Formats: sequence, structure tokens, C-alpha cells
Amino acid sequence: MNEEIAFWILSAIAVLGALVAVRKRNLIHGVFALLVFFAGLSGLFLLLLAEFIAAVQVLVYIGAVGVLLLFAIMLTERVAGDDNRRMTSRGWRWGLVMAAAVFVVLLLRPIQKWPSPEPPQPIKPSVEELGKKLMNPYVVTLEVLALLLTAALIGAVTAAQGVRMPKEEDSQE
Amino acid sequence: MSILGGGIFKGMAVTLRNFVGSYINKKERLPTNDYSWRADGALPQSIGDYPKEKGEQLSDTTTVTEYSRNFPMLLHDGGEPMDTVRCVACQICERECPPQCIYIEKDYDENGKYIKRPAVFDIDVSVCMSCQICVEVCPFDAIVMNSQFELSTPNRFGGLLVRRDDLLKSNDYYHKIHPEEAAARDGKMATEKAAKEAKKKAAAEKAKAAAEKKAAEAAKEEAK
Amino acid sequence: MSLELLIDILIATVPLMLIFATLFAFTTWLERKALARIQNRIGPNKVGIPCTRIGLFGLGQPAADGIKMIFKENIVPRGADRLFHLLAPILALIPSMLVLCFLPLDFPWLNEDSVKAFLLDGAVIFFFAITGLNTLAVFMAGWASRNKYSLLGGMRAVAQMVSYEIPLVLSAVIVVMMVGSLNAGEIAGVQTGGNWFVFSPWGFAAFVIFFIAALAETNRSPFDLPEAESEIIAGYFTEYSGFKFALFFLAEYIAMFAISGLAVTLFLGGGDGPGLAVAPWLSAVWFLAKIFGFIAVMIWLRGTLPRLRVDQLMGFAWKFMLPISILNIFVAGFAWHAEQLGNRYITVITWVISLAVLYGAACGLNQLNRGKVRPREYKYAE
Amino acid sequence: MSTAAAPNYELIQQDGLETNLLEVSMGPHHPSTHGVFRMDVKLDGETVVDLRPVFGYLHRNHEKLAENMSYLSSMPFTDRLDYFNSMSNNWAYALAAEKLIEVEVPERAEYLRVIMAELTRLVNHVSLVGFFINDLGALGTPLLYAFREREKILDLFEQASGARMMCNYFRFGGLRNDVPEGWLERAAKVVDHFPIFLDEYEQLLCENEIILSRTQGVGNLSRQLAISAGVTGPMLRASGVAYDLRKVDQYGIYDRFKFRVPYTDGDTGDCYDRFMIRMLEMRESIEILKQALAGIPKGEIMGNAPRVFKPKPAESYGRIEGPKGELGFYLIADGTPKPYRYRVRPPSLINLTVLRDMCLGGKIADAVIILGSIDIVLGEVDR
Repeated sequence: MNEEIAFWILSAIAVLGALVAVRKRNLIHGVFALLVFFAGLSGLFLLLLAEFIAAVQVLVYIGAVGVLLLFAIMLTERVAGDDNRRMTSRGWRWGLVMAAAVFVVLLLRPIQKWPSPEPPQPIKPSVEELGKKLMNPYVVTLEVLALLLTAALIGAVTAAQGVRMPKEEDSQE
Repeated sequence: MSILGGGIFKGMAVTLRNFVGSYINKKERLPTNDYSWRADGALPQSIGDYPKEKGEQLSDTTTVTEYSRNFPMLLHDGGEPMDTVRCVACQICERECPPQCIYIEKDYDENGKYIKRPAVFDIDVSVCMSCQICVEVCPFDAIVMNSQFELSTPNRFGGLLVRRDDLLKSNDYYHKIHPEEAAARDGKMATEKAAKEAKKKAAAEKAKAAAEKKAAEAAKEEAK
Repeated sequence: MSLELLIDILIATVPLMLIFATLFAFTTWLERKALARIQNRIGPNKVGIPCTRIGLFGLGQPAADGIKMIFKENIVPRGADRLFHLLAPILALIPSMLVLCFLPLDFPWLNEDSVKAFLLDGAVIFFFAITGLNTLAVFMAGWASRNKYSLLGGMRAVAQMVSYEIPLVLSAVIVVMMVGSLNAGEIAGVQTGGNWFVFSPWGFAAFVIFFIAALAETNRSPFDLPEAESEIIAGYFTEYSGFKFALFFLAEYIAMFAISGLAVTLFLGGGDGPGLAVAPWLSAVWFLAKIFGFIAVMIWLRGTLPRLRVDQLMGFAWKFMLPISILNIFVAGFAWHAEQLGNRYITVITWVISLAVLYGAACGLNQLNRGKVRPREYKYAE
Repeated sequence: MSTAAAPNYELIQQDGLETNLLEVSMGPHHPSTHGVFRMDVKLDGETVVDLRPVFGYLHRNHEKLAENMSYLSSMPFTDRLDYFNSMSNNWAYALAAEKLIEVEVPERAEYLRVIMAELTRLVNHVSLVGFFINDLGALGTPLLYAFREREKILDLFEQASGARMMCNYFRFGGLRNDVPEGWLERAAKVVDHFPIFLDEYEQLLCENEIILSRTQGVGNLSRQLAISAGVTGPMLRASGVAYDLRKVDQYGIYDRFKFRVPYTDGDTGDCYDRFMIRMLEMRESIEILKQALAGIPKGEIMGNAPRVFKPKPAESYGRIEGPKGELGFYLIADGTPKPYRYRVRPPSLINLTVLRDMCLGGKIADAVIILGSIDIVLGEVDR
């Protein structure tokens, strides 16, 4: 019962955050709404007793991605736009179709086993297990990802720095 | 090679020493307590809770130094102030005052004859900058600096305009707040007066001598 | 919802918040008093019991300040983002309050259930995740004020906090590695009996790095660039007044407590100290006393040091702290393996080697970063 | 003024990666502009790419006022030029006027003038260093230590002249009054104590790594630019020119004292040099003070100069080595009791002209400390 209430509240927060993020023309508002969505998601993870994932959700998505987005926005010209545009964009029907398709695909397995769903495995979520999984079967994936991110980081630094010319020898006037 | 952050540690040692020292060696570290120039070398009790408890004699030499100057005052030589006021309303100070905060009107009797005293003598202490130029240019030693500093008033306009009657202070009061300076000034005035009198006397004697001479000559003439 | 659980939660959280809010008030007084004494002043000494002349060393000052803050006019600049201007101080306070739950404070009134509610398995990582939210609040405040100084302060704060989070986490990783757990209670439990992590070369190095990074995270001097008064007025809270400003102030101090508490947990044995066998409740007292040790050092540093420049600050994080903390992780790993052997001589040799490596690396990096900066000699003309 | 130092910073913008410059108007009520001074700064991130000093907010018409009152009456107004050093200001003005009316200054007054001027130098330098470290971001600790010592000297001033800052103590041909009894002993005590404080101060500041890295290589002022811009005082000596009016002019009785003038090679001329030169100058001032306090004779303190006078038509320029640089007063007399022309050469203003050249390419925090190291007082800049 308690969990259900929490679930609905958190879901509502997440959905609302997502909607506002899409809807707001003011970019900073949008980003913060997105962060609210992330926070709601993290709460949902916590509800599933996936502590580590929840923490990482906060750390990476809110802490890192959010700040990254904010910084990117700071570099743009127009931060605040007008909020009076149309609610939907032109291709919204196609978007609806896509969303429905994804939803159906996700629900395919439960629907197949509809009459008698498997009882959920009693799992003991632990950071240790996760760490072992991450370091044993998925180590290559992890490293490749890390390398990619490092490359992206260096690239970003290089791009942001610009080209600094050496000081030209000025002739004395 | 110096240790890492050595300079920072040195600085921290200094601040620690000051922190501890402010409890041990209060006189050196908290110099607002330094009243060593006073006779008893201690903070007057009355200042401790100023302004909650106003000391009676905050403006005399127990709390301010000999040469302390705040705003000017007019001197009189005791008795009814306006009878013995030294000021003759010559208006030199009014002319010399750099911020021009002095306003003087001469006093006249019923017949329109100038009596040597001011009818109006106003100092706007909100303008006055305590420079003491008026004191220095005064040929009559009539205006000197007061050390009264509790002048705050809620009235912005009239409140800081000090009138003649409030400016008048006795020479005794002057002696109380600036003993050395007052003594010197009195001495100077006495010598000047003496010189003047001597001059007068000399002139009188000269006149007398001349008269005697004349008389003698006249006698001589008569004797002839 | 079961009433019992609710009561347990309330028992665990409400006193925690009350205690730290009170400590905040006390700390503001302590800081002003200590700074005053460092600077040869007397400090607050008048405000005591109202309507009497009893000064109580100025202990009434925080209350008076609080009242003043509450009744002060709340000014929102024209053109500011009103919503975010309001939200920023709240967003700043929430994470700092929230992370207090992850500290292994053993108050006598806590029972098993209420403790369990907070001693999550991943407490340490949660701590870092949630303190990271402070960055957003600072940015929000800086952006919403529509003031150039605020914006500069916000940018500085974000850059600084993001940079110093890395050495902060990396030095905490060492302890996590040694204990093999992210659980704050377990980490503190391992160190009971004076077996603190700070008493080992890598632990000490990690402790120093953690402390420096914590100073930067909480915007304390000499890393108080985001609120650098002489340069950008008050940084991101230039446009804040009244209660909103008080909230920022509160958040900053609570964050100080929280990060000091984490340092105590990780390196100084949590509530470990003499006399625990006789009186277990001393644990909380020890914990708070250690936190106040940190606060005292922070105040002392604040009274002594000027602040760094923004590029030097970033340089220090990336060119000094980061390499050292990464090196320290290797040293710690090496030491851990050596200790597994159980040979006393090997342990001693490990200590010596790791000391030498860390010190040498620190000196070398310092030399590299320093450039030509050193005291100079001057000439005299007769 | 020539812009000999080209901006040593240039950002070549790439296509599509343009960033806007941020224009910040620092002041006139910014906490660290030392008064009502404004810097229009253009920032690229935190880097200063352009800077325009704006002043005049404290203009009080000093010169024109002085032309409308007698010579003596503008003496108290000179206190208010550089309100840290009222004694030095008085001296410079007295020198200029004394040249007009040609009076002798008694021996004791000359000694007292030197004592007061050097005490003023201590006051100025010690507070400047405090303010400078405050600009660096310290929480006022060095400043309050400085003020602790400054307070002792101000007490001396108060006892001698009756006011702590607006002393108005010098007169044409001497001083207003003699120092009270016991004053010289007390001054000697303060002077003897001062090196102890300086030791502490140096320990606190001079080796601090943060201060070193913040100030070294920041705000370089080349010898050439310093000379061509007319910079004087400790700033000029920090740029490598050993020029001190106390040695060059030997006004007053400075030729009787043995002291040295610290200066640099001129390789750097940065904020650290300016800060250190002042620290070293304080030591030399103490040497002068010790000699003066030992050698002061008894006697008159006021020559026979009249209070109000009408000098013959002439012009004169009196200058001293003020704590901030060469402070000069230029007077033209036309035979009336008022000067026909009265002009101040304010060291603060002239030293301030090189601000832009020193700040370009630095960070915004550097601009603040460079301004602090110039040592300006807005009362003197704007007059």
C-alpha cells in the first residue's frame, strides 16, 4: 500500500517534469524540469530497492548531465523564449504512433505470459554483486565507454579553448 | 627544500598566536583598551557602557586629550556671560572660516552705537570641520575649541545650528577641558595686557614727563 | 502507512534537524567570536538576555540575527526569474539537510529500525550524489538573480564544485576500497579502537586531499571564490536578502557540518573515542566534537588566508589534487595487498615506500606547478 | 598617454564558436574599488579584455575653492585630499607657500615635520598592505593587525594635533602647536615597537604561497612605461627606478638622516614588488624616525610668518615624497591674500593612469588587486 502511494506520487512527479521539460520554451526552466523528471525516476529506482542505480541516477543525470546542459545553454544566445507557442508540433501523430509501438514492444513479453506471470525472483540487490558484474562480464564494454567519454571530454576542451595565437610583436609607436 | 605550504603554516602560527594572545595580553592585542596616556592609565568606567549610561564628564580631560578639538565655543571671563564676553564681533573668523559656517551680527545699543559684542553668533556645526582656523586668526582670544562631542540631535536643521548663548562658555570651563592650552593662552593674554599697560603707562609717563618739562619750562620762563 | 514507522522516522529525523540547526546558530556565533579574536577584536558581546544587561558573551547574537533576517524586506530584482529566485535557497537547503541522514550518528534515542531507515548500503555514494545537487542550487541562484556578479559567481561555483568533487570522491574511494563497503556505519565500525584511517600514509594523504576538497565544496576560504567579496560582491547571493539569504547561509553551514561529518566517518573513526565502553552515548558526543574540530580549523583558515584566483583554483584541482589522489589510490591498493600478506616487515616497508612516494610526488607536483613563484631579494639605493 | 604595452591577449574567434563579451561596470559602489571609483570592464569569461577607469564621483572642487580663500584657509582642505596622509599633504602645501613668503622654519619644527611625515608613511603603507591583502580575499585579518598599529600612531597624532586623521597641523613657517609633554617618549615607544609588529606581519604575509602566486607576475609595469606615464613613489621604485624625492630634493632636513631606498631590478614590476617595496620602506622610515626622535632639539616651533599675508606676485611649486608618490602644490600669487592659481599634482591620479595597461589580459580578480597595489585614495584622485 505504502509503496503504491509512493509509486503514484513519484510517477506523477516524473511525468509532470517530463511534460514541463518538453513544453517550456525557456531553456533553463526546461532543464530544471528535466532534472525534476530525473529525480522522480531516481525515486522510482529507490522504490525498487535499487539503491546504487538510484544514486547513480542522481549523481550522473542530475549532477553531471544537468550541469553539462546548463553550461551548454549558458553559451547560447537566447536562453528565454516565448512560452506562447502551440502545444504540439506538426508531426505529433507520427510521434504518437512511435510511442505506442515502443510501448507495445515493451509489453510483449508480459502479454505473452499473461495468464500466469512468473513470480519475481527474490533478489538481494547489493553493490558488491553489481560491482562484480560490472568488472567481470562487462569490463570491456565499460572500458570502451570510458575511453569514448574521455575522448569526448578532450574534444570538448579543445573545442572550447579556441585558438590562442602567440602575441604578435607590436611595433612601438 | 621548504616543506609544502610552509608559508601558509607560518601565517597560521601568527593568527594562532594572536588568537591566544588576545586572551592573555589584552592590552597589547586589543589596543582599544589602551588609555595609557591618561593619568590612571585605565578605561574610564563611564565609557564602558556608553551610550546606555552616559558618563557625566565625558568631554573633559578624562576621556579626551589636551589638544582635542571638536567645535568652537566663545569665551567669557565669568559672571554674566554677555557682560564679559571677549568677542567684539570683528568678523575675522567669519571671513577666514574655510567652510564658512560662522554667521555674526554686530550689536548696537538704542542709539545705534556699536557696542563691542556680537548680537548674533551662529555656528552651523553640521558644516564646521573642526579645523581651528577661527581660533588661530582671532586677535582677542575669544573663540577656542570645545571638546564636547555629544551633539547628536534628531533635528536636522535647527538642531545643529549652535546659537550665541549656547556657544558662550566660561574661562573656567576652558581651563577644565584644556588646562595646558588655557594656561598658555592666559599667560599670553596677561603678557600682552601687561605690555599694553606698560606701553600705556610709558605713554602716560612720557606725557607726564612732557607736561612736567613743559611746566618746568613754563616755570623757568616765569622765573626769567 | 503504519504509525510506528512514521514515529520511527520522525524520531530519527526531527532531532537531527533540530540539533544541527541549533549547532548552526552556535557556529555562527563561534565563528564571529573566533575570527574576532584572531583579528584582535572582541566580537559580539552585547546581545544576551533581552531587557537585561546580561551579555552572556553575546550568545544571543544568532537569535537576534535570525529575527532580523526574518523581518528584513525580501527584495527580488526587476527582471529576475521570480520562481527560481525563490526556489534556489530552498533547493540549496534540502540536499545539505538530506545528507545528514547518512552520517552514522548514534543518538541514544534511536532504535534499530530508525537507524536502518538511513544506513543505506550505498550511503557514501548517496552522500556524494546528493551534495552534488548544491551545484544546481547555486547555479539557479546565480542565473535567476539577473545580475552579472551573480552569474559570474554561479559560474565560478559550478566550475569549482564540479572540479573538486573529483578529488573528493577519489580520496573517499580509498577508504571504500580498504573497507570494501559503501555503508557509512560499517566504515565507522571498522575503525573502532583508535584504528583510524588517518593514521596511515595513504589515509593521511587522502584525508588532507579530502579536507582541501571539502573546503572547496563548501566554498570556504581560501576557496571562497563564488562569494568573493572583493571581486564579485557576494557572488551568487548578491541579490538575496532577508530570509532567503538566511536559508543560503543555513545551507552553507549545514553542508559544512555534513561534509565534516563524512570526513569524520571516513578518516577519524566516526564516533570512536575513549569511554565508549562505559557510556555508549558518548559516541554521538565524540562525533560532534570531531565535527567541531573541523569547523575550528576552517575558521582558523578563514582568518588567515587570502583566496586563490580562479585559474589557480582550477589548476590546483586538476594539476595537483587529481594526480595525487589517483596516485594515492594506487599506493593504497599496493598497501592493501601488502597487508594481506600479514608480514610485519613488509608492512613497515610498505609504509616507508608509500610515504616516500606520496611526499615525493607532492613535492614534485608542487615544484612543477609553482613555476617561478618564490620570495625575492631587493636592492637598496643609498 | 601612449599605449606602449600592447594588449598581450588576443582571442581569435573561430567560426561558429563565438562567445559574447560580458560588460561589467565595477563600481562606483563596489566593495573593493577603494571609494567611489568605477571600472568599466569587458570580460571574456573571467579575462579582462578591456578596461576603462571612470572617476570624478568625489570631485569637490578643491582647487577652485582654494583660489577663493586665503592661503591659510585651504590648509585644512589639504587634509581631505588624501585622507590617510593629512600630515604629508600639509607639508607639501606648506613648502609651496613658504617659498612664496620666504620664511625660515625653526629647527624643532623641521624635526617634528619629519617625524610626522614618516609616521604618516607608516600609517599609509601599513594600511595599504592591509587593504591590498583584503583585495586578495583575506577576511580582514592583516588589515585589522595593520589598524591595530595604525591606531597607536593615530593616537599620537590626536595628542599632538587634536585630530586623528584631519590633523591640520602644519603652518607656514612651522607647526600649529608644540607636541605635549611626554609625547616624544611615547612616540619613541611606538616606533620601537613597530619592527616587532613588522616581523609578525612579514611572517604572516611574505611567504604565504597563496599571496605569492596571486601577486607575482600580475600587473607588470615596465620601467619604460612607468617613467613615461609619470608614475612616482613606491610604484616607480617597484618598476626599477631608484627615485625618491627625499634623496633628490632633500627638502626639509632629510639630508641629515641616513636611510636607504629600496627598489627592484625592474624585470618584473608586478604587484608583489609593489607590496614588498612598501614593506621594506616601512623599515627605512623607522630608521629615520629613530634618528629624528634622538636628535630633536628644544626650542620654538613657529617662525615669524604671519597668519594672513599678501605675497608678492610670484609662482612656486612645493613637492614632497608622499607615501603614494610625488605630491606637489603649485601656487601663483598675485599680490592678494588669495592665490591666483592653485594646483595639486596628485600622485594617486597619475599612478592610476597606467591601470588599463596593467590589467589587460589578467583575470577580473587581478584587476582588483592591481587597483589595490596602485594605492589610490579617491579624495586625491578626484579632488
